[in-house]
Amino acid sequence: MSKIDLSVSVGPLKLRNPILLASGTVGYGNEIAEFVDLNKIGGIVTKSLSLKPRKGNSPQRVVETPSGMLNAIGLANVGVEEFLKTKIPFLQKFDTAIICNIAASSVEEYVECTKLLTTEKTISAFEINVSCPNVKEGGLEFGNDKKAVARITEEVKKVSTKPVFIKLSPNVSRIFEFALAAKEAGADAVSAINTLVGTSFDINTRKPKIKNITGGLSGPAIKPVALAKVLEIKRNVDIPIIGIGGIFSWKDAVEFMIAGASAFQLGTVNFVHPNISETMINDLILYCEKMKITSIKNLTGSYIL
Amino acid sequence: MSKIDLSVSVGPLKLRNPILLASGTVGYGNEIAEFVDLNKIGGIVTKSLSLKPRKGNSPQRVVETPSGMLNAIGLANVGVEEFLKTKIPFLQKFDTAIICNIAASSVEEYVECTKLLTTEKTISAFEINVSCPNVKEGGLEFGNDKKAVARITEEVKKVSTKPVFIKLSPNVSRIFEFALAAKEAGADAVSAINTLVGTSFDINTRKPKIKNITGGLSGPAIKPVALAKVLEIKRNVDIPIIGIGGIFSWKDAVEFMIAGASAFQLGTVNFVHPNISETMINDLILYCEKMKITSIKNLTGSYIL
Amino acid sequence: MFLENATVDSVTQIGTNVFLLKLLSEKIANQAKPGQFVNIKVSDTNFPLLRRPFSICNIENNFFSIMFTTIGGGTHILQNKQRGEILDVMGPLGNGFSLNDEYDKAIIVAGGIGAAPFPFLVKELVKSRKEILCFSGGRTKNDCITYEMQNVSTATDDGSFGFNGNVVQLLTSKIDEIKNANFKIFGCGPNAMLKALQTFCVENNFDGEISTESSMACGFGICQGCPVQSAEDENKFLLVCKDGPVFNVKDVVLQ
Amino acid sequence: MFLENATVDSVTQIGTNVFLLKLLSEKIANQAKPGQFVNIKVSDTNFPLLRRPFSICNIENNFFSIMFTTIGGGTHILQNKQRGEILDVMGPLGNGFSLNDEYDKAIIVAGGIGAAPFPFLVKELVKSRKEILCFSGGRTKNDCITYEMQNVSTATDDGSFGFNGNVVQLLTSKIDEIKNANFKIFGCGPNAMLKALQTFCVENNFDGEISTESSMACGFGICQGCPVQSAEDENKFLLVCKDGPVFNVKDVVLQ
Ligand SMILES: Cc1cc2nc3c(=O)[nH]c(=O)nc-3n(C[C@H](O)[C@H](O)[C@H](O)COP(=O)(O)OP(=O)(O)OC[C@H]3O[C@@H](n4cnc5c(N)ncnc54)[C@H](O)[C@@H]3O)c2cc1C
Ligand SMILES: Cc1cc2nc3c(=O)[nH]c(=O)nc-3n(C[C@H](O)[C@H](O)[C@H](O)COP(=O)(O)OP(=O)(O)OC[C@H]3O[C@@H](n4cnc5c(N)ncnc54)[C@H](O)[C@@H]3O)c2cc1C
Ligand SMILES: Cc1cc2nc3c(=O)[nH]c(=O)nc-3n(C[C@H](O)[C@H](O)[C@H](O)COP(=O)(O)O)c2cc1C
Ligand SMILES: Cc1cc2nc3c(=O)[nH]c(=O)nc-3n(C[C@H](O)[C@H](O)[C@H](O)COP(=O)(O)O)c2cc1C
Ligand code: FES
Ligand code: FES
Repeated sequence: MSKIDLSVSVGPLKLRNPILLASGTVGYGNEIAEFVDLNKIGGIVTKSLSLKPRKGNSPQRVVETPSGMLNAIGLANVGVEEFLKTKIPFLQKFDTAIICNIAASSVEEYVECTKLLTTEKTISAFEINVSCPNVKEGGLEFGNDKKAVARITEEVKKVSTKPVFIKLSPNVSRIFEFALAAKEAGADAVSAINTLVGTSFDINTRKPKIKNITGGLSGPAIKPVALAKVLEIKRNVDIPIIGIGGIFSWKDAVEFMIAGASAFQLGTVNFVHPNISETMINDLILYCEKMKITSIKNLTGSYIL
Repeated sequence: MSKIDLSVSVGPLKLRNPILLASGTVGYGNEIAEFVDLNKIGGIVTKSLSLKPRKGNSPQRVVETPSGMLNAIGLANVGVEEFLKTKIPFLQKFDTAIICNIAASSVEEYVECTKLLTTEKTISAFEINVSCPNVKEGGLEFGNDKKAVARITEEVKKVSTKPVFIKLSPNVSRIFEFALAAKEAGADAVSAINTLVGTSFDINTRKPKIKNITGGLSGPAIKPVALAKVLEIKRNVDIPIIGIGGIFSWKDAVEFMIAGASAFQLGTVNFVHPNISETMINDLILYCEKMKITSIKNLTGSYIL
Repeated sequence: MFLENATVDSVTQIGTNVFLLKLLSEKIANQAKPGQFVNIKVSDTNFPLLRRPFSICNIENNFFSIMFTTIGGGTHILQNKQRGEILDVMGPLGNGFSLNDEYDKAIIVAGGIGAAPFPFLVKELVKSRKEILCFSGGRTKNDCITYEMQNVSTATDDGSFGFNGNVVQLLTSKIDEIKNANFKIFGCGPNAMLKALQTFCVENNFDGEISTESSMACGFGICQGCPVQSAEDENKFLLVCKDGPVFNVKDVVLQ
Repeated sequence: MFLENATVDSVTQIGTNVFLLKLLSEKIANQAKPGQFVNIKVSDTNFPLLRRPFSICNIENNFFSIMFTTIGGGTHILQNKQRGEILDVMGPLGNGFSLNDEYDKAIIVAGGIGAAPFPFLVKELVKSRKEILCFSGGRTKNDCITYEMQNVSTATDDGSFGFNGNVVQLLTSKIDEIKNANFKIFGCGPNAMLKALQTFCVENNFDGEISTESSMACGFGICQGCPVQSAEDENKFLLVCKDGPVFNVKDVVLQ
């Protein structure tokens, strides 16, 4: 039993440790649970839920790029009702934070989803996805409109009985302005970042490799951009940050905390190393010991510029 | 002697082939000329020039990232006067397009530089860098302000006797709006993209690896983003595009032309494979033959969505 | 489903651009069923970033093998693996072929490298005393793989080896001899071939299973990257990695 | 300056985490001067993306060698290179030490892997009949490299090998024996050591050259990524890759 305290809080939400699994990269937890003891990590963020089930985009949905990948899943999900009926019973079994990610195409839909979910005690917090690049209506557009982000935050906060995190789009000029808008509208934290818009072509067919034409870029390739966005928010807005983007090792995770993240999410890496969220716990402890940090909280925003 | 016509035009500027060397990645041509016969490629874009010489940022200026690198050179350059005196004589010797890249911190400075340079007949065109992420005053700020971009374009066009290309920042929500602003202000083409803002931390010192704190991300990592930006411009604005971002092989270059680029620039790859701009010529010919394309012009924007 | 550090036993070339990679993993070898696949991290760097999926070609004691053709960066690295190297392998994944339904005769139809899962299937079918008839096709003789199959008839587009035409045409031409037996068809190969085979089965109302392919990010159901249209519910995609890769010809709509 | 496909002759371990990589390249071997470096693409994938710079350790006929310690991904790959493999090498790069000025005695000061360029320098100095005195330091005995040097005195921070202290302190303690000779100092090692050596030279007004390091992107002057402050003009940076890596102690301001 180590003397290092790995517990952190993201606004009002207390976590066993800063390790979270990112939305859309672990479904609703059942498959990843075969590789990771969810009781050992900080928590899991569900695939984005919409009011009604979504079929998602036609294939091809994913393609590898240099040190990254593009995806255009199109928010395929079972919908709020089915989630409560068939996914919650599984998640209930774990003593870990269950963060419910919501993606909608209208303010009303965000509110509806929140109302239906907020009564479920298994859910620890909401992450509002205002930034999915792969759905025509809404999604990215919201993410590019400060007023819309403020409005969604405000309305969701009104009906939510749990902490509300706003997941920001990186595809903007000044992300801190969106973090500020979210904060002023009452958000408890922001998650940064979602994927960068990207594409790739088959030079023989001259068609985009992704059926949706563009997709979201994730993985190590985007880590420097994600770190810069987290740092930009940290230096300009006083709000807890959940760092996301290209984390493939405990070292990457530490960089995000140094840049200002209170917790972090693992995304694409789950596809390649599904057990890393659990194996990195010990590495974080060793790092803290080496750096003589007794509580990992103290890493957050500990950059020396 | 192949029957494939590799010549292209970027607005009024005719090029032997679409292969250009990107600003800041080949200095003023003398070093790279030891590896490449500049008379065989389309042309070369100079390091950004400012009115007065610039010392640039203190080290560390560069760091490698997954499939990419960050740089914060800080527009170190010899200044317009020295360029005309000591660099032009070398460039004069070549029968290739010399595109002069200008970076300034005020509209007046852009105009001043253009005036001084436009009388030099060795120069074929100007590329206006409104998007360098690594200089405090100006640079990126211009790149994020449509009106400023329009104004710079307009004023530079007034005094320029050569084609003017505007080099756009990718660190914006909708790059096509900037392309449109440039077009309406009289730009002959846009260059897309410059680097993405990024950073990286040393987890032992907790300091940014780049002295400037943030740097510009380049290399294969950003290729999907750059391609999406080029496609976005092509689909929304009727203006010639020079595609830039992560091109490391002739295949990458072809993707950019398919996405809408009339020509393309090689940047980071020159550091690793300094002769690739020349060696890819034959690969492009072979590709055209295979695809039964007699003139490479026809590739531009030939995507099938 | 395991995450294993599998030791490379051998890489053997068995055809022009056809390789067998034999790996040691007691867990995977003992749990594997014909038609399942493994997902391999071919290097410990970011290149390639994602795992690469390969059908389990056969098992032997605590070893399993994959059969592959080199088409890009990942397979190129695999081709050059040395004995003793350790590979990070996830598997066995997916559902596999149904071995025990009521049929006496198994008709195996392979297109090119689609032959990969069949050595294992053949071995199991022999155990359960099924009669086996194999059809293997390819563009040319070089693409036509018969490795560890039984009673194989071959088809090549250029007629360089066996029947002149594609493998489904070959099967069609032979069907009268088979028709009246109680049989089941197993197919694996390029999408175009699977579609032809599917049409052939559906039109004649033959029972059949096909092993499908899709680009994948995870291989075990968490990314939603590998959808295939469900035949019974147009509002539903099935996942190749989890609901498949083997589907009944009636269950999916191939593009 | 050439772009060469150099063939790996051998990788030899000559110390705890000290390796010699011997490569065949007639052009590079014949043009190289002591103090110059090569820039190596250690893999043909994007990992690592950039070349890795290494001092030329020595040359022999058409071969040249580098001496390196493994610290990260790139050097790890180099350490595992096999005889016969082809490496994409750019070089020789940079300026090198000045061999022919007016001095009888060469004082060579190496810190850790900073010993890398000196076997080649020693060989050339011997040819031009200079007297040679070497000082090599490291944290412990393991970090203290004397490979192919002459008249070596060693210093270790923990006193495990030779003088107990750093190599510049050792040099200082010996300086009276050297002072009255007509000598020149050549230094290479970690930045802290080079600064100490520089101060020592400047204060005593000794002539000296140091081989510096900087992070680099290109290695031949096109990226401006490797600046070092010029001593004579505060508005000027020099480039380690092009104006250096070897500088007169009076010419640069080390950070
Ligand atoms: C369930 C399943 C089983 C497979 N079994 C075999 C097998 O037994 N033998 C064999 O040779 N090949 C098999 N494949 C195809 C094999 O996965 C690809 O050939 C391989 O991934 C190519 O990787 P690469 O890096 O060499 O090629 P690249 O073209 O560089 O790969 C680029 C990307 O495209 C993906 N990709 C390329 N071709 C395919 C393909 N045909 N199907 C799915 N994704 C692809 C890769 O996974 C990678 O993500 C199977 C594919 C799937 C989905
Ligand atoms: C002119 C010059 C000569 C050199 N000569 C030698 C030599 O003879 N023997 C030797 O062992 N090392 C030498 N080095 C240092 C050597 O280049 C680095 O150790 C090597 O690049 C590390 O690469 P990596 O991928 O293993 O380490 P990583 O830490 O993974 O490299 C990450 C990045 O940091 C850069 N980097 C890391 N350490 C250094 C360093 N000390 N100097 C400059 N860049 C660095 C790398 O080039 C790479 O871009 C020299 C450096 C320079 C600039
Ligand atoms: C296949 C895939 C699906 C994703 N789906 C969602 C989603 O439904 N909702 C969401 O907010 N983010 C989604 N994301 C974004 C991730 O949560 C994360 O923000 C992004 O991938 C960057 O992190 P990474 O580089 O670690 O993957 C998805 C990412 C991937 C790769
Ligand atoms: C070291 C370095 C210096 C650069 N300097 C400039 C510059 O001075 N002016 C400019 O417009 N772009 C500059 N760029 C951006 C490149 O011209 C190019 O837009 C960018 O690197 C993306 O292309 P790439 O991925 O092929 O490198 C620089 C890039 C690098 C890597
Ligand atoms: S590949 Fe990820 S769900 Fe099938
Ligand atoms: S490393 Fe590029 S200029 Fe020195």
